[in-house]
Amino acid sequence: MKTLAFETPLQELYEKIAQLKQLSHEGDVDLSREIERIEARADTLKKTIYTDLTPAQIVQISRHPNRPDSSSLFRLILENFIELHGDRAFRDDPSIVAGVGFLKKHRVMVIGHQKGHDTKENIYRNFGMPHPEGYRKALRLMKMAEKFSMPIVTFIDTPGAFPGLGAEERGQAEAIARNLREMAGLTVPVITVVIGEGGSGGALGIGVSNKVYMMEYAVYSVISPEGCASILFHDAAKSDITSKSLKITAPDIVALGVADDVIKEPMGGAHYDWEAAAASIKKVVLKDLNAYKKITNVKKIQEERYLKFRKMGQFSE
Amino acid sequence: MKTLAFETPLQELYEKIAQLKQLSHEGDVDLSREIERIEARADTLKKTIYTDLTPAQIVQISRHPNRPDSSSLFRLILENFIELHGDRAFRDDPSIVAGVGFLKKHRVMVIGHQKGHDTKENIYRNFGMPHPEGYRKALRLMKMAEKFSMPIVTFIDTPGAFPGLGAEERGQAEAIARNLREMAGLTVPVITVVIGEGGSGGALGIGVSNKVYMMEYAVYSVISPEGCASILFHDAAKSDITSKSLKITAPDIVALGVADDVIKEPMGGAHYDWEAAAASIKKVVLKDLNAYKKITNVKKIQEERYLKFRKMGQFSE
Amino acid sequence: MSIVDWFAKKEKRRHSSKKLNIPGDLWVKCLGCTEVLFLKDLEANLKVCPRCNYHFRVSPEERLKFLFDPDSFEETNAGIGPVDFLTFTDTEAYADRIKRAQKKSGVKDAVRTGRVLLKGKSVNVAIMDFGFMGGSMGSVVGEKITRLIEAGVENKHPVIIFTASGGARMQEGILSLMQMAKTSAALNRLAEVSVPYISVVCDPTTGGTSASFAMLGDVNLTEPGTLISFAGPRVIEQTIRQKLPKGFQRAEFLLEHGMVDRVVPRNEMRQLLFDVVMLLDPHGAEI
Amino acid sequence: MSIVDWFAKKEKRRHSSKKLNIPGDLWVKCLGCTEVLFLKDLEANLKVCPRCNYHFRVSPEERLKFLFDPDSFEETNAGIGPVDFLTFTDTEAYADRIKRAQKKSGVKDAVRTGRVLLKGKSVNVAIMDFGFMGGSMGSVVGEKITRLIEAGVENKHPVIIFTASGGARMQEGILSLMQMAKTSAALNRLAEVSVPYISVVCDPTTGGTSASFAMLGDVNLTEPGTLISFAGPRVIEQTIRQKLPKGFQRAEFLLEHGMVDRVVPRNEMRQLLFDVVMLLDPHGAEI
Ligand SMILES: [Zn+2]
Ligand SMILES: [Zn+2]
Repeated sequence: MKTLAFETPLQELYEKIAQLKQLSHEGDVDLSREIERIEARADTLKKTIYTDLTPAQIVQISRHPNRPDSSSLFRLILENFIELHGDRAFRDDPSIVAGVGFLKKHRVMVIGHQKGHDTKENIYRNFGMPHPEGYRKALRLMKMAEKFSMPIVTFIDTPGAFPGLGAEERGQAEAIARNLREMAGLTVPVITVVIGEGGSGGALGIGVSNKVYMMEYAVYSVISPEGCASILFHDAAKSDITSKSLKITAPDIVALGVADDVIKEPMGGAHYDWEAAAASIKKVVLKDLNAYKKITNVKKIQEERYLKFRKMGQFSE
Repeated sequence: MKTLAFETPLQELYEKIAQLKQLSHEGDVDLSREIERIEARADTLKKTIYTDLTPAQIVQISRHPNRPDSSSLFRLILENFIELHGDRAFRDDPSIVAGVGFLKKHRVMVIGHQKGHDTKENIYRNFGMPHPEGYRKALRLMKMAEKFSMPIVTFIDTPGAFPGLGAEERGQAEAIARNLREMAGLTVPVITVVIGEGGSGGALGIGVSNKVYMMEYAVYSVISPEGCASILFHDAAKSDITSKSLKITAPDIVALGVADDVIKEPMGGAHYDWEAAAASIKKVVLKDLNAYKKITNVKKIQEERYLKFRKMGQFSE
Repeated sequence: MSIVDWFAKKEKRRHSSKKLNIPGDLWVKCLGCTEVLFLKDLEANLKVCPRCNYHFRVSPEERLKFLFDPDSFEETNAGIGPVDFLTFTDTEAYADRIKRAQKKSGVKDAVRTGRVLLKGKSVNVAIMDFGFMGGSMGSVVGEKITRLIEAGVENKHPVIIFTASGGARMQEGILSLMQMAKTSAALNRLAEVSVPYISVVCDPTTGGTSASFAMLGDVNLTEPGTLISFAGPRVIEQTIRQKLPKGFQRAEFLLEHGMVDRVVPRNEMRQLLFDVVMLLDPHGAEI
Repeated sequence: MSIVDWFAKKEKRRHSSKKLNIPGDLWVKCLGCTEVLFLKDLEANLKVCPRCNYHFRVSPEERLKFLFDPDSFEETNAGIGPVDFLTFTDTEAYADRIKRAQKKSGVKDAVRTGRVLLKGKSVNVAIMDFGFMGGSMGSVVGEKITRLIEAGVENKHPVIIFTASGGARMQEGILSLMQMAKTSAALNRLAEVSVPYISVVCDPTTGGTSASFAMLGDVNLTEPGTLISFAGPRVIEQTIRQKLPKGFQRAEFLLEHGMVDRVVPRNEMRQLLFDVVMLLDPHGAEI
């Protein structure tokens, strides 16, 4: 497992514990008290590290290669998950996964950005950066969900929409724009969880939703801290400054009225315990699904979503 | 002007007339009686030739390189014609032209296959054979017409949808199929004129309409006579047989219940007089537009179209 | 449309599981790997080669047996038959072709339709028969498919169509083309009442069938290796004057190009169809 | 979104018609062909180079003058101004940037909105101002555009928006991103009541503005040579590590790729806008 810089001291303790355990196993000696002691120290250290993270550190966690990905979370949260493919026009984009499944008794459509956990996977998934056809697949399936009265759950986890020749040729801007407009009009509820990296328009392209949740260590930003720093300071390395000033952490996003709530992660982050992270998400989403089940007037669902975004923005008048 | 084989005797007379005219002009002699005599002969011959055409000859006329094309007809029929472009996803397909204009006082959306009149134009227009993006442009604009309560007029003139790699990759079958389904549901009236070659699914892709008209020398067929002959006789040259047996001429198509009526062409065919052909089309379409203007219940328009195609087919039970 | 029928005919000969003349029992040679297989074993494996996973073409009866609840099929409109209304003749009269095909197959045309149970759930099903004149779509196929879809509009049960077709039946001229519009229009009505439509695109599906109901599923499924195209490979090779890349127009190619949702091995089809139908159907009871 | 702002800034400097220091009268050098042009002539020609057809960028005031009926503009929501709610500071505080831009331009933010007459027909119009902080979209732009669209929902007059923007205004953080959703949602409401929306995409339009209302016109128009992109050219060059093909992301490129309906020379824009609006508007009177 990849270790982030600020996790190193903790990782060292874990390695020590592993060594002692091996020793006590092989040498048939009782080191249990020593192990317990170090485990307690590790717990304390973990708490210390993870209760006072800088925004720049949170950005790192949000991008951790071992964070649970959309597809894995779908499988943990749903029964009978069936992935559906294709935009019916050009290509199936592997950087967005989608499908149907049962969340408890609810029939739901799920859609999420898909990153990989290693280089090979990441190349296949294009590092979670969709092309236009990814957004078009998402829209096709959202419309299908609407047709069959299925609530939609989306997971955001992308550095952004892909900036490349083919993507521009095939209308990256158009694809995202259309999703924004069409999502606004959906007659079924849409629930979004930013599970990792919420990067710009490429994130929002599946995020015009009735409910938006931030995972505890997820971020959501108009521009990557590095991109922002390279524009404003002509120095991408100054991203520690911009990651702070852009106000991109979960509490900030809630405070700004963009997200409804924060979903707690397992101590240290979702990458320490996928099942626990999935369970937390499932609980929150299920509660909403139960609540929306009672709303039979689709106008109310549309209206709620419209007003949510209508209010966003701060200005003087 | 290209001359079809069976037109040759007529063309010879026309050339003779031209020569005599030049002669009488240059030599200052009066050949007017001789000219009149030959002109009368030409008229008689023209009538003889064009009143007893074989289906194979009609196929040739329907494909005549000088037949009026969709775009030119739009300009002749409409005021303020504005061409609109693009499928908003991949490419603007020049083999389908579309736009808006006034037909008298009616705001209409017009869409048609577009052939060229010479090699260069034909290459640009892909000989009137659309790719999927052509059908998708058409659908986009039909939906726009529906949104703004504009009747739709389509002109069919294609050997068929293009059979190529890119077309297959981007879902030629899907694009046509979707148009068939979506056209069936349009809440605005659709009026179609087969102005030349009505080739197979590529023609039907813009032809699921309330009214279908055949130009006098247009054809409409499930397969080209040559294609059919090469399958059934392993000899494309036997297309004189299949052009007969497939029943593809205007009267046949009306008799089979697929077209509502035949629009007369100027003597010899539309290629002799574009303005006259356009005027005939305009008259027929205008009559329908006036009639549909009175129908405010869109269900009736949908129902009429559905039943029109629902009835097609002959079987025993 | 077009020349695909001709191609399809060739294909048909190539693909039909040729019985080997080995005394005592029936053996067949796999068309994927040339392995000689005991017919009973092959059938027990849903006509999928256990060695190379080659999916043999199967008849409507076999599909019913493989995928749906035993004896639950209630056929509808079996009495609709083709008519040679153009008195179309080429090397053989259409009327004679019809008779020959009917005699050989025991059915009246290239599709069977009806109600059937899928793991206890009632669905409307149509299964095309490539063995009957290359699965070509004339008035009968169009009418039966349309009636099935209209039944779905009425009874609100999901519609599942298994396609297998070389395209339109040119012996019925322009009216064969119009079956594309008729069936697609019916699907528009089905969509309006939110009844799920699953298209299972089977080998081969080309021309007018692919350019109408085959591609219009809310969910499009297909089997491994299935040929799916608008224009047939031969026509395209003539157009581009070079050989087509391997795998072009096959199921996996269409998945990559976003045209189908899944390529489903035959032994997973029953469960997957059931799951999809249960998940999409807003009219069905909850599990 | 992203680095386009930075790029846009550079572009801006390059594109602004630099006044030459020739005594007596004002001359400008064409950015298309380097011809030196007499400013008054250029303005009389709608700021299009008579020699090479280069379309100079123009201010909202100039557009109003060039395209709409004289003195018919009734501005709305001119009093809405930006707030530095994140107390965002980089090399300069956002609050100071705002002040400086306002002082220079005399307006409060990067868009002007209102009702105007187009050859006698009443329309709702918004014109973005690239000169104001690169036309970046923050809360003010988003709010004013949204209110304009909502006005269209109410008064049923067509909506025309001239975009010119480097993208979202990052100094307003996530709320600048959300303006994309807000404006697009408003367009969804406009579509529901069948009021035509014409997007006129002006040079340059990139990032969050192109990925929201700029691309959502029932009809998308643009001027020759206009840069239209999601990701800016520089970002893409960094991604692909090679120079971009000539004309990439320009108006004519987008036309070819099906993204805009027409590339319209500035001197034809007034008539074309009028025709389009008259043709599409189901709420307007017949001619
Ligand atoms: Zn095998
Ligand atoms: Zn110039």
